[in-house]
Amino acid sequence: MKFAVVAFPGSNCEMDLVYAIEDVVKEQAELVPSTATYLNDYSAVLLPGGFSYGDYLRSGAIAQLAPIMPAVKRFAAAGKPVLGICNGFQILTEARLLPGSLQRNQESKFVCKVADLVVTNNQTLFTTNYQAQQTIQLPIAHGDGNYYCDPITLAELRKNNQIIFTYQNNPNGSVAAIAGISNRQGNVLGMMPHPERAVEAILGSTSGRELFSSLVNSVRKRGLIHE
Amino acid sequence: MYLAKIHVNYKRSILNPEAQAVQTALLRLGYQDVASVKLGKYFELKLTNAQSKEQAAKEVDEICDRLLANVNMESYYYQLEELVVAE
Amino acid sequence: MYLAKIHVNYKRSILNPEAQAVQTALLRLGYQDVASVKLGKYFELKLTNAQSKEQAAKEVDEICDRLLANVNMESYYYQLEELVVAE
Amino acid sequence: MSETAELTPETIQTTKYYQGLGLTDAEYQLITTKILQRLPTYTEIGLYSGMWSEHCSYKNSKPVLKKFWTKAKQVVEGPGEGAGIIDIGDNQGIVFKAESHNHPSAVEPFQGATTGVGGILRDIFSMGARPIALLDSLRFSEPKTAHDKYLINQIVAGIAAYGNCIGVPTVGGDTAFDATYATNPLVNVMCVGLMDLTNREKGQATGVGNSIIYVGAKTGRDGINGASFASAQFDSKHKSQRSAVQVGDPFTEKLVMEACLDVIHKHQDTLVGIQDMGAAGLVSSSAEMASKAGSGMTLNLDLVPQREANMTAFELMLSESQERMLLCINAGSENEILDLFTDYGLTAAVIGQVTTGHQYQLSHHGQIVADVPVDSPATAAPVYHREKAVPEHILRQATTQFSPKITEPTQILKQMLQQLTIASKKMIYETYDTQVQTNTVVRPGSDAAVVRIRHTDKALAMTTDVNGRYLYLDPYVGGEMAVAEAARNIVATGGVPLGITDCLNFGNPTKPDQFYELDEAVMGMTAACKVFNTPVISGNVSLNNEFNDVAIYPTPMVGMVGLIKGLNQITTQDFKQINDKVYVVGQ
Ligand SMILES: Nc1ncnc2c1ncn2[C@@H]1O[C@H](COP(=O)(O)OP(=O)(O)O)[C@@H](O)[C@H]1O
Repeated sequence: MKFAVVAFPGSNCEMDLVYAIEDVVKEQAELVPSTATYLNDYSAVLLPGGFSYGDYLRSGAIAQLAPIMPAVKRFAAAGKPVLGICNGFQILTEARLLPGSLQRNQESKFVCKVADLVVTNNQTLFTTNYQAQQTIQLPIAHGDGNYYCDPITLAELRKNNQIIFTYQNNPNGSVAAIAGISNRQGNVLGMMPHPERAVEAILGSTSGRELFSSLVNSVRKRGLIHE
Repeated sequence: MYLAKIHVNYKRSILNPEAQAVQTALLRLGYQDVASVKLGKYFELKLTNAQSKEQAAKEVDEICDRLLANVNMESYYYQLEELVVAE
Repeated sequence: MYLAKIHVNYKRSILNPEAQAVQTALLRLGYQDVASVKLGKYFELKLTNAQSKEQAAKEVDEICDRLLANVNMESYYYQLEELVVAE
Repeated sequence: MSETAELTPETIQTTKYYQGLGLTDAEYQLITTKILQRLPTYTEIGLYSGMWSEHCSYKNSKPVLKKFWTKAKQVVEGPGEGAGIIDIGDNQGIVFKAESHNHPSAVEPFQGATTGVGGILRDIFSMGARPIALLDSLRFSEPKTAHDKYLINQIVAGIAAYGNCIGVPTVGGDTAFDATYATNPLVNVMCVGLMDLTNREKGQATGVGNSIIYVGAKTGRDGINGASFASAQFDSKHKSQRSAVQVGDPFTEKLVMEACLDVIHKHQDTLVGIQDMGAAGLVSSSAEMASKAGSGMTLNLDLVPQREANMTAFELMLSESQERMLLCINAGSENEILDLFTDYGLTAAVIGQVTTGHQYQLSHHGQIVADVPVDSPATAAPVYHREKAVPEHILRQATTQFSPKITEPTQILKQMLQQLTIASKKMIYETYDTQVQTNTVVRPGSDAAVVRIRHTDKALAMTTDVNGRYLYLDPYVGGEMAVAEAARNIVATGGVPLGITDCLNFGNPTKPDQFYELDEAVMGMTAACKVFNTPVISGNVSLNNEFNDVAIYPTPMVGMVGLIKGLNQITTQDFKQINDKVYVVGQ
């Protein structure tokens, strides 16, 4: 299957995703510039980490207006998988494809370390290869990872099982220690941790592999594939 | 030509981590009497083409909604001033 | 009790990459008539103990110099409003 | 600035205006009597003041730098270009260099640090290499006063802000605390890049009629005369030095980097030379490119992209606005290159040509504002052989060894571990993205950092080291020890040392005792470099690290890179298993 990795000006994890998918997951990945307007040839769309447009104004605020975004929205509306990692998560919230927003970390500082996460929902396109409530280790690296939503939204997230990953030791002040959420339909996932940094033992952790393999399996099983 | 002076602030119910950090820093510096800190953004845009105040206002509203404010968490208000350009 | 409304802006000649990014984004979105964008910070502080406007002004100046503004690059101005607190 | 723009050559001479720009009477005379044989214009005196500053000309350190050992089998490019290159086999080279931003960081710590990172990155990618790692070597006072804390927090935040945004991992560094750095913190940043040796680029402008293209951020009045400022010493009286603030814009730099690498990789047939605009901005990049090639050059300053209105020629030439590059492109291919930059969302413009002859000519508003021999700004600066005298404190040194009486070893150990210089630097490195590019095998917290070379079985070990206190006591031995410590760190990680870069942070070279420290340190470093087979391939000099006449400890930061030949040879610091044996090796 073929993944689209959308590169915005200022993205900096797009090649890390391409390598993870091609070298480790052994599927195809293509870089798609944010000026493109068409995504129909792909089975999944990934928005990478980095500092799109310098993260000036608000993280993701300028990127959500890029020419590619209407295509990303159509792709998501068709029930096909969209994954935003770190800056990609910020872009998805600014684009209102996911509720809430990501604010400056509580300590006001960038934080880069390995975080213990709990897989709180292993029934999504992205998480079927994890055990329910499994603890995994994924690297985090962000300055604006403090997830915020109002209490009503939080209640809905809980009711609909939209909270997918939580931190064991909240590193940034996120509401309910949220590290990743999905949309109501479950086909759009945003997460601050970096699964693409955890696919090779030599780099410290392989917990990220299952996320990509879950995605590949789910896409194949549900016939969402575009070969 | 119009000058738009725009303030974008967090909505009241929402905690602003940056404002909080400023308040903590002020406390640490000994300014105990600072009872509250709000922190927002202030923009000045010059609009060259708007023909009327209404048109300028419409444009500023649109710009704020689309880009300058995240209306989930932020609200904005602005003043418009007509700038007379000497030829 | 006094309310200080403080604007902190970049001095002239100092590059403001953020304002520049906003202007470029607005251009791309088709707002060609936005001739310039300035972007600064806006603070509101409530001071509970200041006994007079002069005292409040002194405190605000100090706070701006020490924390809110980076005087190497930024300048500030503010208004002070006396708040009457109903008992 | 606008009044001074009117200064006539005669006024400059009679008021000795040049002194305020850092030129001495003798240097001014050299220009009037030998080089130009007339009085220089306002713009011309600006060119010389920038180019003849210590920062650009190395006029006080050249004789010392000559002592470095720079030639070894593995060296492809030694000191002289933007950065040095070492061959690591398989047609790959590594490029590395370090840069100091001490003075800017003392004045404006956040921006001083960001622009330090930005500058060293440009040095690396202008060579045709992709930056793969950053390291930072920091020296602070212990955080006692609010100002100490402010400096530390802002400098670290500045390094994080730039490196994290541009997506180059900050994988290591070193941090030490001592009162000697209280008003003069050291901010040294090293960058390592990886390249195909076929993509080697030079900062040169050859071929009459070829075009000079300006790329990147527009020019403003930031950091005018920053090079002379960086070379001057600080004191508490001269607050006016506070005007030289440049703001870093890592987003623009990311675009500039990707676009330049694109030109280097895919448009090699059109590209003649490329250089970053660092200290002394446009003048230094253009004059050096022309001088290296032995060509003439003319620039039309009206064509320089400008952020501010009414800039003078002096300001345009000496501005240190960040995120700018200068390219020399074959005549006829200009549009291909200009279009490429436009596609990246960047400003680019043809601002001049390579000419016949050997003059460097600038025009502004239809007038020639400078017309000087092309070599004179870049290479004609006088070279000073400074006097050397053993410092008082070394002469007075006690001959008996200090031997502490230790009654409670556990407690002493605990006290030592609490020393900030010894304690973990997690607070610092956890704010750096250490993993972006997904090649970091050993992250900060061990000895040297290790970055693997993707799609090979090789990895690079890298480290920065120096202990200023040792050099204060004996600059020669301390210099040797800095290199030796770096080598130990590389070896402890499984690497074979390949070469070093350095930042020579010293005091005032016109004072014999401080010059002694510089000269001895370099000789000590050289001796050690020969032993470890680590030639010096690049480096940077930061002199006049003095405040109110008191110098910092002599602190020549050493940045070393080593090659690990197989990924299974990487070793880390932590104990692995119970019952493993512990050995002490050495003396
Ligand atoms: N400023 C810094 N930036 C990044 N890493 C740092 C910094 N300072 C120290 N480190 C890291 O912390 C670890 C220990 O550093 P240091 O105490 O200087 O080491 P040592 O005493 O072993 O030479 C190293 O891995 C080093 O790279």
